[in-house]
Amino acid sequence: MKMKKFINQPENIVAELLEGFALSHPQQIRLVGNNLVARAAPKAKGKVGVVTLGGSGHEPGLSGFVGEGMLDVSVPGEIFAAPGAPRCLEAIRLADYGAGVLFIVLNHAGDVLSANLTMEMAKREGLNVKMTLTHEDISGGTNPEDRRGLVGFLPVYKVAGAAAEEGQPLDACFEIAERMGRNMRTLAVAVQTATHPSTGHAIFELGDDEMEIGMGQHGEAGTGRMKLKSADETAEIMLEMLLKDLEVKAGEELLVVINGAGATTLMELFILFRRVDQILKARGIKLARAKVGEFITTQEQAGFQLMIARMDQVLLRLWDAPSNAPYFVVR
Amino acid sequence: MKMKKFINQPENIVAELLEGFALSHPQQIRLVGNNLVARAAPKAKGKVGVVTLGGSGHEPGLSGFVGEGMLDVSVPGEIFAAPGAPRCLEAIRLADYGAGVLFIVLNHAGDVLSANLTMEMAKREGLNVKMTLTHEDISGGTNPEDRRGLVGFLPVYKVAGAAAEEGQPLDACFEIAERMGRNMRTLAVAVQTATHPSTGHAIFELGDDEMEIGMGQHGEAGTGRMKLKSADETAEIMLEMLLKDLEVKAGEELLVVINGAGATTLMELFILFRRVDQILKARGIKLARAKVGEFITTQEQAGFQLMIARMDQVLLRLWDAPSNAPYFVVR
Amino acid sequence: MSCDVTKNDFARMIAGAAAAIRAQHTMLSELDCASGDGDHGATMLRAVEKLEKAFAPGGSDDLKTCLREAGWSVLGVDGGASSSLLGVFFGGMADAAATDLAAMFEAGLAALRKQTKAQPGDKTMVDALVPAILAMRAADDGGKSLRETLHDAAAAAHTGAEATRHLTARYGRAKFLGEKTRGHLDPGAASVSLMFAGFYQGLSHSKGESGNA
Amino acid sequence: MSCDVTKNDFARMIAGAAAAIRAQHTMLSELDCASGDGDHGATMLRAVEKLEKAFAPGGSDDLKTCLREAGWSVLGVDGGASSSLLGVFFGGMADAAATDLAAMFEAGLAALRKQTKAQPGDKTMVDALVPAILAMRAADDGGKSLRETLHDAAAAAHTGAEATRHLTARYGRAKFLGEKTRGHLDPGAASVSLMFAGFYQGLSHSKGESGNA
Ligand SMILES: Nc1ncnc2c1ncn2[C@@H]1O[C@H](COP(=O)(O)OP(=O)(O)O)[C@@H](O)[C@H]1O
Ligand SMILES: Nc1ncnc2c1ncn2[C@@H]1O[C@H](COP(=O)(O)OP(=O)(O)O)[C@@H](O)[C@H]1O
Ligand SMILES: [Mg+2]
Ligand SMILES: [Mg+2]
Ligand SMILES: [Mg+2]
Ligand SMILES: [Mg+2]
Repeated sequence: MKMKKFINQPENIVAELLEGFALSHPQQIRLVGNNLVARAAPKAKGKVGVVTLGGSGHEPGLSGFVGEGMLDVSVPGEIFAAPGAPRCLEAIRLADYGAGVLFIVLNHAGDVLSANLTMEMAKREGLNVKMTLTHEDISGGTNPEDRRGLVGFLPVYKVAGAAAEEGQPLDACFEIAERMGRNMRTLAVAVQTATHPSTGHAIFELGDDEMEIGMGQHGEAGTGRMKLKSADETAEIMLEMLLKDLEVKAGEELLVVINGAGATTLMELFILFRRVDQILKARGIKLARAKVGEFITTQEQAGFQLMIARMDQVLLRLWDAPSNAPYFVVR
Repeated sequence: MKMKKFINQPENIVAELLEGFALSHPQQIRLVGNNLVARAAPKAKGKVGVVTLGGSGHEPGLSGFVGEGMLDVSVPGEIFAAPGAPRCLEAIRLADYGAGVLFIVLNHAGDVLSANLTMEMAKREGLNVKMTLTHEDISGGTNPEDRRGLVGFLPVYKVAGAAAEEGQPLDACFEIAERMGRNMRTLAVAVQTATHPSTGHAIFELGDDEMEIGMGQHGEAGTGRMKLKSADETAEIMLEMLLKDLEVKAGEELLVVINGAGATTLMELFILFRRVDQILKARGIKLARAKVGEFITTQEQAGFQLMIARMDQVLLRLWDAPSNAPYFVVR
Repeated sequence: MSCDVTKNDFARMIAGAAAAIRAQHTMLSELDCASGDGDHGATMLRAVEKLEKAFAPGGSDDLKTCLREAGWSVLGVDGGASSSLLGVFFGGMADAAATDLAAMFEAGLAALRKQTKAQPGDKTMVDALVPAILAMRAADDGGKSLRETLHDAAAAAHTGAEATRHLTARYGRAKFLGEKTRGHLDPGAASVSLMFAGFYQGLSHSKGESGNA
Repeated sequence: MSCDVTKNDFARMIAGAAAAIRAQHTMLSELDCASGDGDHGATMLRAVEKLEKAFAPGGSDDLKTCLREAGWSVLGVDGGASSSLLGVFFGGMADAAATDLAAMFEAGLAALRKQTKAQPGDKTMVDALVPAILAMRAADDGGKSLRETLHDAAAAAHTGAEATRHLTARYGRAKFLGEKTRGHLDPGAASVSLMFAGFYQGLSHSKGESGNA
C-alpha cells in the first residue's frame, strides 16, 4: 500500500513540523537555537530546569509536553532517531536557571548514547545536571537495562516538572523522577504497522489475524506474537502481566495511562479502559487517576500502550498540579 | 484488509466505550439515564444548559466536550448514527436549570430529523429550548442547508458554553452560537478510508494515489477527487477556498482549527498548519488563535478538516474562557 | 368495504417484515456503503426488533397503543435518519382517524412527510413508501382483501425502490455524492420494499387466526 | 614504516565512503526495517554529508582539526545510535597520539568503545570495525602501503559484516528481536563495511596528489 501522508520533501519533515507546532502554540512554546523546543516564557531564576530528548514522528511526544509545570526544553531528533549530543548540550545550557538541570531520558539505545555523551560534555563544562532514565517496558525481561522507556515518560515529566515548578532542589526533583520511574510499568501491543514517513517503508509485518505484545515505540517488533484477541482479552493479558511485575496489592492506588499508537481509536481505548477498571475493582486495587489518549504515537501504527503506576500522596499531588503544556493542560 | 480493532461484541461498542469514558473521567463526567453523558457536578440553577447530539465512533467528539465551560449533556447515538428524539428530550429535561436550554445540532440528515422531533416534543412539554444548527462545510455548495456541520461544532460549543457559564440568558447564548456559526467555514479531505467498526466494511474507496476534498464526517464521499498533493499544495487549495467563501480581508482575525481524521498524524497536521500560517501572513490576515489535534475523528480514516473562523473580541474572550471538558481543557 | 386490521394481523405483518430485514441486513449495509455510511442494515435490524417487541404477546391488545409504542421505540433505536423517519411513520399510524389499513398507513405517511421535504424522485425511502400506500388505497377502495391489498402494496414498493437506481440522491447523506449515487439502489427505499414484502408474507404464510386473509 | 596519512588522503577516503553509502542507502534502510526502525540509510546519508563538509576544500588543512569537526558534526546528525557512535569514532581519531592511519583508527575505536559495551559477536557495527582496524594495524606493522592497508581493512570489514548474519543482536533496537535477527545483516555493520570499501576506492581511483597510494 502506498504511503499517503501530507508532507512535502521528506528531508524537511522535522523542520516543518516543528515550525508548525511552534506557530500554532505561540503562547506556550517557541523554537530556539538549533530547533530546540522551549517555553515561550522561561522559568524564573533559581528553579530546576527539566530537559528531555527524543526522536520525532511520535507527536505529540515529546515536545508537546514543554510548558509551565512540565518540561523546559525538549530536543527533538530526526524521525524515530535520537538527537545528537551537541543539541542536547545546548538545551541543558538553556534550561540552567541557576539550580541545575534534570535530564529525563527514555531508555533507547540512541537516546542513551546521546545522553551519556551529553552528560560527559556537560560535566566538562561544569554544568550541574542529573540524568534519570525511564525504563518501564516489561517486555524487555527482568534486567532494567533491557526495559525500554515508553509512555511512562508522561508521569515522570509531570511529577518532576511539577516539583521543579514548586521550587524543589535538583536532588529532590531527581528523587521524585526516580521514584515515579521505579513505580511504573508499561506494555505495548501492535496490530497494524506504520510507514516510515521519510522512506515510505512499512516498519514491520504482521499477519491479517495477528497482534504483537511487546512492540517497541518505534515499531521495532517484539516477541509476543499471537492471534488477534478481543479488547477484553487483550486488556486482561496485559494488565495481569503488569500487575504481577509491579507486585500490586489490594488497597494500593494506581495511575493508569492508555496511549493510542496512532490509528487505534479513542473509542477502542475507552473499551479497553473499561475492562482494566473492572479488573482493578475485582482485585480491590484503587484507580487513583486515569489518562486515555495519544501521548506518544508511531505514525499510523494501530495498537496501544497500557501503563500502570503505583502512586503515593506526593506523586498524586504533583500529578494533579497545573500545566499549560500544549498537549497536557491541567487546570 | 481485515479490520483490526480492539472491540468485543460489535453491538456493545457504544455502551462499552461510554462506560470506559465515564470510568476514566469520574471528576468531570458521568453517565445518566439512557446513556447520556452529563457533567459530574451539574451547573448552578438559573444558568442556561447546553446540549448536543451526535453519532458515536467519532471520539473524542462529541461527548469529550462535556464539562464546565462547555456542554452540559451530550446524547451519543449509535456508531455514525444520530440518537433518536426520546433520549434527546431526556437530555434537554436534564439540562434545564431554570434558564432554558441551548440545543446545538450539527447539520446531518439524521441529527436534524431527531432534533426537529425533539424540539416539537420539548415545546409540547413547555420546555424553553432554542436550537442552533452548525453548517460550515463549504463543499456542500452555497445553500446553507446543504452545508454539513463538521469540526465547527468545537468553537460553537466553546463560546456558547462559556457564555452560558457566565450566566448569560438563553437568547444571548443562542445569538453567540449563531454568530460563531455564521463566521466559520470548514473543508475536509480524505486520503484513506476507515472501516465501520460494527460491520468491518470499508466506508469508501479511494485510489492509491488519490485524495478527496469535501469528504463528509462519516466517510460519505465528497466530490472533489483528485491526485494526491503535497501538504503545502493541499493546504493552499483548501485555505484559498475557505478564505474566499468567508470573504476574509486583510487585517481580520481568524481562529484556525485543524482536525485529524484518525490516522493522519499530528506531525502532518503541524506541517499543514505551517503552510496555513504562511499564507495568512502573506495576505495580512491575523492568526488570532489556533488549535491542532483530533477533536472529531472517523475511525482510522486518514485526512483532516481545516476550519477558519472570523473572531471578534467577545468570541475571543469566550474561546479563551476556562473549560474542564476531558478533551478540551483550558486553564 | 375497507380492510379493517387487527392487532394480530399487524403482529404477523411485523413478524414478516422482521424476517425479511433479518435475511437482508448485510445487503442493506452494503447499499449504504455505496451512498452513505454503511450502517443502514444494522439500524433496520434494531428497528424491527423494537417493532416485534411492541407487538409481542403479553403487550397491549389495542393496535393503536401498540403502534404508538412501536413508533416511540423505533425513534429510540438511535440509528440516524431512517430510524427517526420510520419511528415517526409507525407512531403516526396510531393517529389515524379510521381503523382500516390504508387510512393508518396514510396517517403514518403524513406524519413522516411533515419531517422531510423529500418527494418521490428524490431517491429516498419516500420513493417506495408513496407508491406502496397509493396502491394500498386503490386496492382498499377496490374492495380487495387485506392479503390482496398487501400484495399490491408490496409490488408497488418494490417497483418504487427499484426505480431509485436511476435517480440522483437529493436527501440524506447520499445527497453529497450527487450524480455518483446513480446506479445504486437507495438503502432506505430497499428497506421499505423489504418491509412491505414482509408484511405480505407475514400475513399470507403464518397460520394466524385472522379471517381477513 | 607506518602509513602517515594527509588531510588530502583522508578527504579522498571520505569522498569514496560517501559515494559508497549514497549508492546503497536504500539497502541500508531496508536492512534496518528487518531489525530496527528503517532509518539507517537516511542517517548514514546525512552522516557522510557532514564528513564531506568537514573535509571540503576551504576548510582547515589540519587533519586533526578536520576530524574533530567531522566528529562533532556527525554527532549533530541527530540520527540515533549510529550517528552518535560514528561521531564519537571520527572525533576520537583526532585524539590519537600518533599521526599514522592505524593509530588514528585505533583511537577512534577506543573512543567508540567507551560509549558502548557491544563486543564483536554482538551483531553491531563493532563486528565490522574491530576486524577492520586489526587488519589495518597488521598491514601497517607489516609495512604495507596506505592503499594496501585500506584494502586489507575493507576486506576484513566486509568479512566481519557478513558474519553478523549468523549472529543474534544484543545491542540497539534490534536486541528486542532477539533470535529473529538471525539471518539478517546488521545495518550498522553493513555501513561500516561500505565505508571501508569506500575509503579504499576513494584513495585508489580518484586522481589525488598523495604519494602514498
Ligand atoms: N431527509 C430524508 N428524507 C427521507 N429519507 C431520508 C432522508 N434522509 C435519509 N433518508 C433515508 O434514510 C436512508 C439512510 O438511512 P440510514 O443509513 O439508516 O441513516 P443515516 O443516513 O443517518 O446513516 C436513505 O437511504 C434514505 O432512504
Ligand atoms: N549500543 C550499540 N553499540 C554498538 N552499535 C550499536 C548500538 N546500538 C546500535 N548500534 C548500531 O547502530 C545500528 C542502527 O543504527 P541506526 O538505525 O542508524 O540507529 P537507530 O537504531 O537509533 O535507529 C545497528 O545496526 C548497530 O550496528
Ligand atoms: Mg492519530
Ligand atoms: Mg487516532
Ligand atoms: Mg447510513
Ligand atoms: Mg534505525
